[in-house]
Amino acid sequence: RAEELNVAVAANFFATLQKLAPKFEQASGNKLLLSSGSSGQFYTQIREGAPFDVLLSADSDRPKQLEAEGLGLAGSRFTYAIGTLVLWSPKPDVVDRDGKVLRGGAFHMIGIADPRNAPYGTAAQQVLTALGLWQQLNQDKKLAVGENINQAWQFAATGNVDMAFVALSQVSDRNAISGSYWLPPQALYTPLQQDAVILTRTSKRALAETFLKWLRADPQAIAGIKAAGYHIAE
Amino acid sequence: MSLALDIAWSRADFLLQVECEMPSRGITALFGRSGSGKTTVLRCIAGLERVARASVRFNGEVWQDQRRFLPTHRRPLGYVFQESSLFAHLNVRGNLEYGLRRVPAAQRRIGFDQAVRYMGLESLLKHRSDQLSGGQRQRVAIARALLTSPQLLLMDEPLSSLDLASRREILPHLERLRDELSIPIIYVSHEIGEVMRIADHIALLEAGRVRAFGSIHEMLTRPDLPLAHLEEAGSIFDGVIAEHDPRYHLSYVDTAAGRLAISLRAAPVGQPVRVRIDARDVSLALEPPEHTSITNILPGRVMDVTDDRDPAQRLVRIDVGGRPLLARITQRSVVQLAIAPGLALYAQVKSVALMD
Amino acid sequence: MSLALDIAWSRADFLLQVECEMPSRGITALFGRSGSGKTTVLRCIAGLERVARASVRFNGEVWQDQRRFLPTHRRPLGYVFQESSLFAHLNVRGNLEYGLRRVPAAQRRIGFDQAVRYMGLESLLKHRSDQLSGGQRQRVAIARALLTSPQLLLMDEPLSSLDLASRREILPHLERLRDELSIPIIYVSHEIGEVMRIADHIALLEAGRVRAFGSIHEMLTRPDLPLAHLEEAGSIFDGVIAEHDPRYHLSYVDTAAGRLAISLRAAPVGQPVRVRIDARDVSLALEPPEHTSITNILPGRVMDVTDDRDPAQRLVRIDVGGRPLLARITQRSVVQLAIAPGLALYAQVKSVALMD
Amino acid sequence: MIASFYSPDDLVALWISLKLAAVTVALLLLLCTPLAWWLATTRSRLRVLGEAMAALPLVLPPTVLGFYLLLFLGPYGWGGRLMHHLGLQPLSFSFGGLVIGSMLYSMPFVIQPLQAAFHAVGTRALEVAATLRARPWDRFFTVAVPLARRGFITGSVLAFAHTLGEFGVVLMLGGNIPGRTQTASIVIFNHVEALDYSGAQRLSITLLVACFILLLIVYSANRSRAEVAAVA
Amino acid sequence: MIASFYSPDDLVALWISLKLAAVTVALLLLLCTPLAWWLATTRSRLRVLGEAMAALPLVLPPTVLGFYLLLFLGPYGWGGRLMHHLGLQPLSFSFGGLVIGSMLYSMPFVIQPLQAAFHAVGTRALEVAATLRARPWDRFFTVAVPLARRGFITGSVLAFAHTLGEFGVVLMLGGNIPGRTQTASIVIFNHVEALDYSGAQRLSITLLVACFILLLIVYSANRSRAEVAAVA
Ligand SMILES: Nc1ncnc2c1ncn2[C@@H]1O[C@H](COP(=O)(O)OP(=O)(O)OP(=O)(O)O)[C@@H](O)[C@H]1O
Ligand SMILES: Nc1ncnc2c1ncn2[C@@H]1O[C@H](COP(=O)(O)OP(=O)(O)OP(=O)(O)O)[C@@H](O)[C@H]1O
Ligand SMILES: [Mg+2]
Ligand SMILES: [Mg+2]
Repeated sequence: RAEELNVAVAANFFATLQKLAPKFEQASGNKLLLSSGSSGQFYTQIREGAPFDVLLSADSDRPKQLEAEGLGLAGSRFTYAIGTLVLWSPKPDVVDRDGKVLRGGAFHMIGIADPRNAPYGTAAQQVLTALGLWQQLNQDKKLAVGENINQAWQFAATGNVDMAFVALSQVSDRNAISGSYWLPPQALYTPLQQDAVILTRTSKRALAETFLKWLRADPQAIAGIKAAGYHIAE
Repeated sequence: MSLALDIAWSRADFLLQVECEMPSRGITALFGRSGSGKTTVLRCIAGLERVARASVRFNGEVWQDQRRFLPTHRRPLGYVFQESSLFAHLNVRGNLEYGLRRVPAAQRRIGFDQAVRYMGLESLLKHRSDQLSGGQRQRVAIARALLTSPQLLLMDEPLSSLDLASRREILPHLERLRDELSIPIIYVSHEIGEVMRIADHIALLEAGRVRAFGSIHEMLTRPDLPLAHLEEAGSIFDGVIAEHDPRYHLSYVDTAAGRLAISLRAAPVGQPVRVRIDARDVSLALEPPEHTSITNILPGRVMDVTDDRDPAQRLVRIDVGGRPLLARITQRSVVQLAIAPGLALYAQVKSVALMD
Repeated sequence: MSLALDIAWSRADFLLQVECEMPSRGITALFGRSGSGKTTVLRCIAGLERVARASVRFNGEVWQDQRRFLPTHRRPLGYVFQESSLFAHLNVRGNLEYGLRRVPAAQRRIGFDQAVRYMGLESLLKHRSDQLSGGQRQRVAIARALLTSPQLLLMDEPLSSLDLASRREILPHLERLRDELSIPIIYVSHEIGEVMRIADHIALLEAGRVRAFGSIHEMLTRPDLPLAHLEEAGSIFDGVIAEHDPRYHLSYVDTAAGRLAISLRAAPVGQPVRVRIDARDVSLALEPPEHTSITNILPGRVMDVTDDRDPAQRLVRIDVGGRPLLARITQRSVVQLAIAPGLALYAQVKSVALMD
Repeated sequence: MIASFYSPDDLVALWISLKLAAVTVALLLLLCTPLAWWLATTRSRLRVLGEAMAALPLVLPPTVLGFYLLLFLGPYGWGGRLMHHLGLQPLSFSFGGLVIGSMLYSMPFVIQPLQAAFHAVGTRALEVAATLRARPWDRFFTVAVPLARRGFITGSVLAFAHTLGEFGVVLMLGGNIPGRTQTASIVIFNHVEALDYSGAQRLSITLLVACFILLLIVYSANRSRAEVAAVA
Repeated sequence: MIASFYSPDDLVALWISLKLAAVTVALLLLLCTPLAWWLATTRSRLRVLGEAMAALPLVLPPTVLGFYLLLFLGPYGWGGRLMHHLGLQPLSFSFGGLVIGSMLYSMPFVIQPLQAAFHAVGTRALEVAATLRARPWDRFFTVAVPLARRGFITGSVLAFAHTLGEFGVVLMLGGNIPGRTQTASIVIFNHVEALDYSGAQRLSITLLVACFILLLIVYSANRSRAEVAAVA
């Protein structure tokens, strides 16, 4: 008899997992119910008894915290994907390969995700701080802040900002990137580890474990994650 | 059997103080000037104003006193409002049926078709209320109130927006309600003619107080009240039909004052009736007049002569067969004919009106 | 100088067809039964109904015809509605000032205080409209219309919610408007007494058509119209004040019919006045009556005798000095006195009312 | 054809949205009618307080409102513990919870038009009904309600549309669970988040057109009857 | 004291929220009054269409509405290109853009109560005004508007509160720029997302209390005058 697994998935990974889900469902004969949302929202909801079995977070802090509070199953946590930050514009020749455009100041606005809630926003802030630009850009009100990385992308895609710090996964289509972009050095920001954890209250622990094992080890899954623009932890 | 009111209420700069026991049969007219409190009294009777210091008893039943308050919908009354009051979301039929449906069939004493006929609404049943003329609206409101078969009917100037002909058609039906169904009616009106025609009692309201209350006979001829000084003042006589004269289309009524001729009536000889004689229709002569078109000539004796509001006129009360007859004549005639209490003379009555 | 109407309009099951030229001076009464279309005519004159096939001309100015339509607010008229129509968001003073403020000061011909005094509203200025009695509301509405100093006043049963005393107070003011400010008034009323008192012309409306239109003299005595058959039917005479008799509080008026006594009036000798004689106040005698309280006795000759609505009564038209006088007497008297055209006799007039 | 145009998730979500909006409006009418009536007719000084309170649910951002509701209805909140005592499941993450959240969020849009409409009915029509023997309930339903019809329509339309478009409260309180608490507005949001703009557009237009037709029907039905005053 | 209780960001955001709500309500009243009047008085068949359209902005989730607005106002959208032709700055991420978004989102809450109120005024009062020489505009402002007062209050209150709590459109269209487009509702949302519950609570309660007091004032002022029918 087919079972249903409730998976809470961070919004930035939702589209990727949607593509992978049929493959898992075919392989296991079970169904995945995907709920997308922000990590903060999921954390709150899980504390309030949300009926999720598995959380695929956009960061590593929330899963750790859940594990510490006994809401996440001890030992089930692992990094399923590592994100890459990219400064991107849908137009060619806006962003140079070294990110000098940031210093030039010849732009109207930059889009980022909210550093307080979104890991990619935090990373963008770290990059800009390292470049010594954070304060100035803030003062000049040149930062358009989206709720999450998707909104930052939308700001840029609709042309309302000149460029935006987004996730590589959003702009790469089979490793090709349209428009112009800059990949900030990994050293400028803490790695964007996205962790998964099984939730203690699940009644489908076996299925949850099967799913996470599949996500971690199945070649199809790994290929799909990579194709979406993520790294995999070695 | 009475409607006993005891109301003390002050609202803004208007003070209502009514203590009065009205008979719960026949038609009692509430008569008074604009702003004297007529509508307010009706609203208190109906329980539409929550007045703390008021008591209302109807036929021994307490509708309201210090401790009790029977809500409006449990008082078996009908109310015709002064302003138009049709439900805008219902057509004429819907308005009429609204009250009818809420009265148990066993208690209904007047039928739908009957009320529609009384008020001449046959062709209007499907009209919306904003498609009616002012008078038509008022007729619907009266029919609607009748259809609740009330034990007491409160009518606030129900006919003031109607032409004389419509009035003439409706008044007999109201009188029939009073007589056949013996529904008592409290009737607000500022038209003394209407009041004289149908009222049995009059409550005279002045600035929130009952200045006087009594039977219509008494009230109309009391020289201390304004009623006797109205242009339409007059007196009322009770009698019986004595004889019919189909040749001249006349009927004769025997009263304490003598035999009076009225327009021919289809009423059996012996039936008690009431006639009205307007003070302005009475002229006086010292000798029995001859060769005059005046039909009714009553010998009598002067009781008193009082001033009228118009200084050119005098009100003369004449004892005709023991009943007061009011005559309004000029001061000059009083002087020329030397009219004084005790003088024997002839009252010539130009016209006598039968009251139903 | 006239108000020319030509309206053809069918609405639901009511058809209005009015073609009529009313003089734009004096008071024209629109008289007719409930539902005959009186309110609708007024609304068309005021431009409140957009009727395609209508033309309205006032004093030569086109208010409305096939091509033009002057909107209501640009027609210099005042309108007193049949139902109460006070603005609920303004108190009495605010209501009165609403129209006043919109009339340029140079065009104002009646002042705030004057209108308030005419209508007896001094103590009510701060009241909200739901704190007024029905009659008080109507008085405010009249004052409000007057304060726009209209060139034409449309009044839809303005006094029907008022008691006689209030009416008596207001009517002279309306007459003054007509005379001193020469504001023509179209006056809807179903009360013939009111109409006789103030109207100069009558338009008789029946089921949406003008059955007859003419001066009040003519209309009242035409035996083919229902007006002569009303209980209040009568005739009207023009004359001048001839003499005053302060002793008896009488004034004498010389008319074509002879000298008539009326109540004393504070009017100079020689002033033209109009008096009304009700048909029911006239009795007939073959010999000059003596020793009677009747003051006015007019010799005359019978013109014609017609049936009245009441079969017991006859309407006798008598030529007194070349003018028709209407007398209503019983059929029996007609027979007993052998009254027939050509007979010389004496009309005894019980009372004569001055109509100023 | 439908199946090829919409994904099964879309269809389920549309159904949940419609059900949610319908249930919410129905319950709100039940709940708000007496409240609005009280507000419109009382002379108590509490009225002003009540009127002010009735608008407050709007002031908080929907997600925040959802958050507080989640705390309240969750297993540690009063509401959740009450449900537990009654032997029932907590309402968070269930359709019932969505209904509660949507009701709270759309309540002002029902109360205010109803109150205004009841106020406009005035007292005269009800007095007339009382003299025609109608008991308080009777006259409420046969006079006040029909005369306040426009208020009911306005309130229902606003609440229905607002619940369809509602998103913050539903997301927070319902947890976006497909087939249970995932409404069409969340699916649209998901499509946008997943950069699937054609999917978002498809569903948006569906919602808009469906709603538009519904409103056309409601307003056309209303158009036929037009009255002005309560008594005439 | 205030400075120690609220962060400077909080205070600025509160100020922006209030300003946004006030400007939105003011502009909406200007825009919706003629629209609502037309809807209430026309006999055109277009009326039903207009009524249905007026409720549609509610049906879309706010973030989605914000997204479409962003498309429209961006350099590739009509609105953006129009601004460019006029030599003006684009409206996205500006206070002006927020105002447009909030207006669109709250419009139904102003139109509907106004329409109902104008409808209730009826024709008689306006006819009376016309016979008292008032021109159409004059009678609109001196008769229709005062008699529709409750509709204005209801509409303003709903739109004001709804704009204060609005979050999706504002976030999307405004870009959350402190001191320019960061409203109190976004700050509260951020606090909740960042699990800073005490911060969220502090600001929520501030908003609620401020709004409550404001509403109390509005309704108390309204309470003193109570009328029922347009003409009496
Ligand atoms: N709601 C109110 N608040 C204060 N005073 C009021 C209110 N309603 C009526 N009044 C006053 O009470 C008095 C009596 O009013 P009421 O309506 O009973 O008079 P009425 O005799 O019916 O007059 P009418 O013949 O003009 O209808 C009036 O002076 C009126 O101004
Ligand atoms: N809106 C309407 N639609 C259809 N018919 C109407 C409408 N308004 C009035 N009528 C009809 O038109 C006729 C004339 O109405 P109108 O109001 O002019 O009468 P009226 O002479 O003023 O009567 P009243 O003395 O009763 O006020 C009536 O038969 C009425 O039923
Ligand atoms: Mg009254
Ligand atoms: Mg009329």
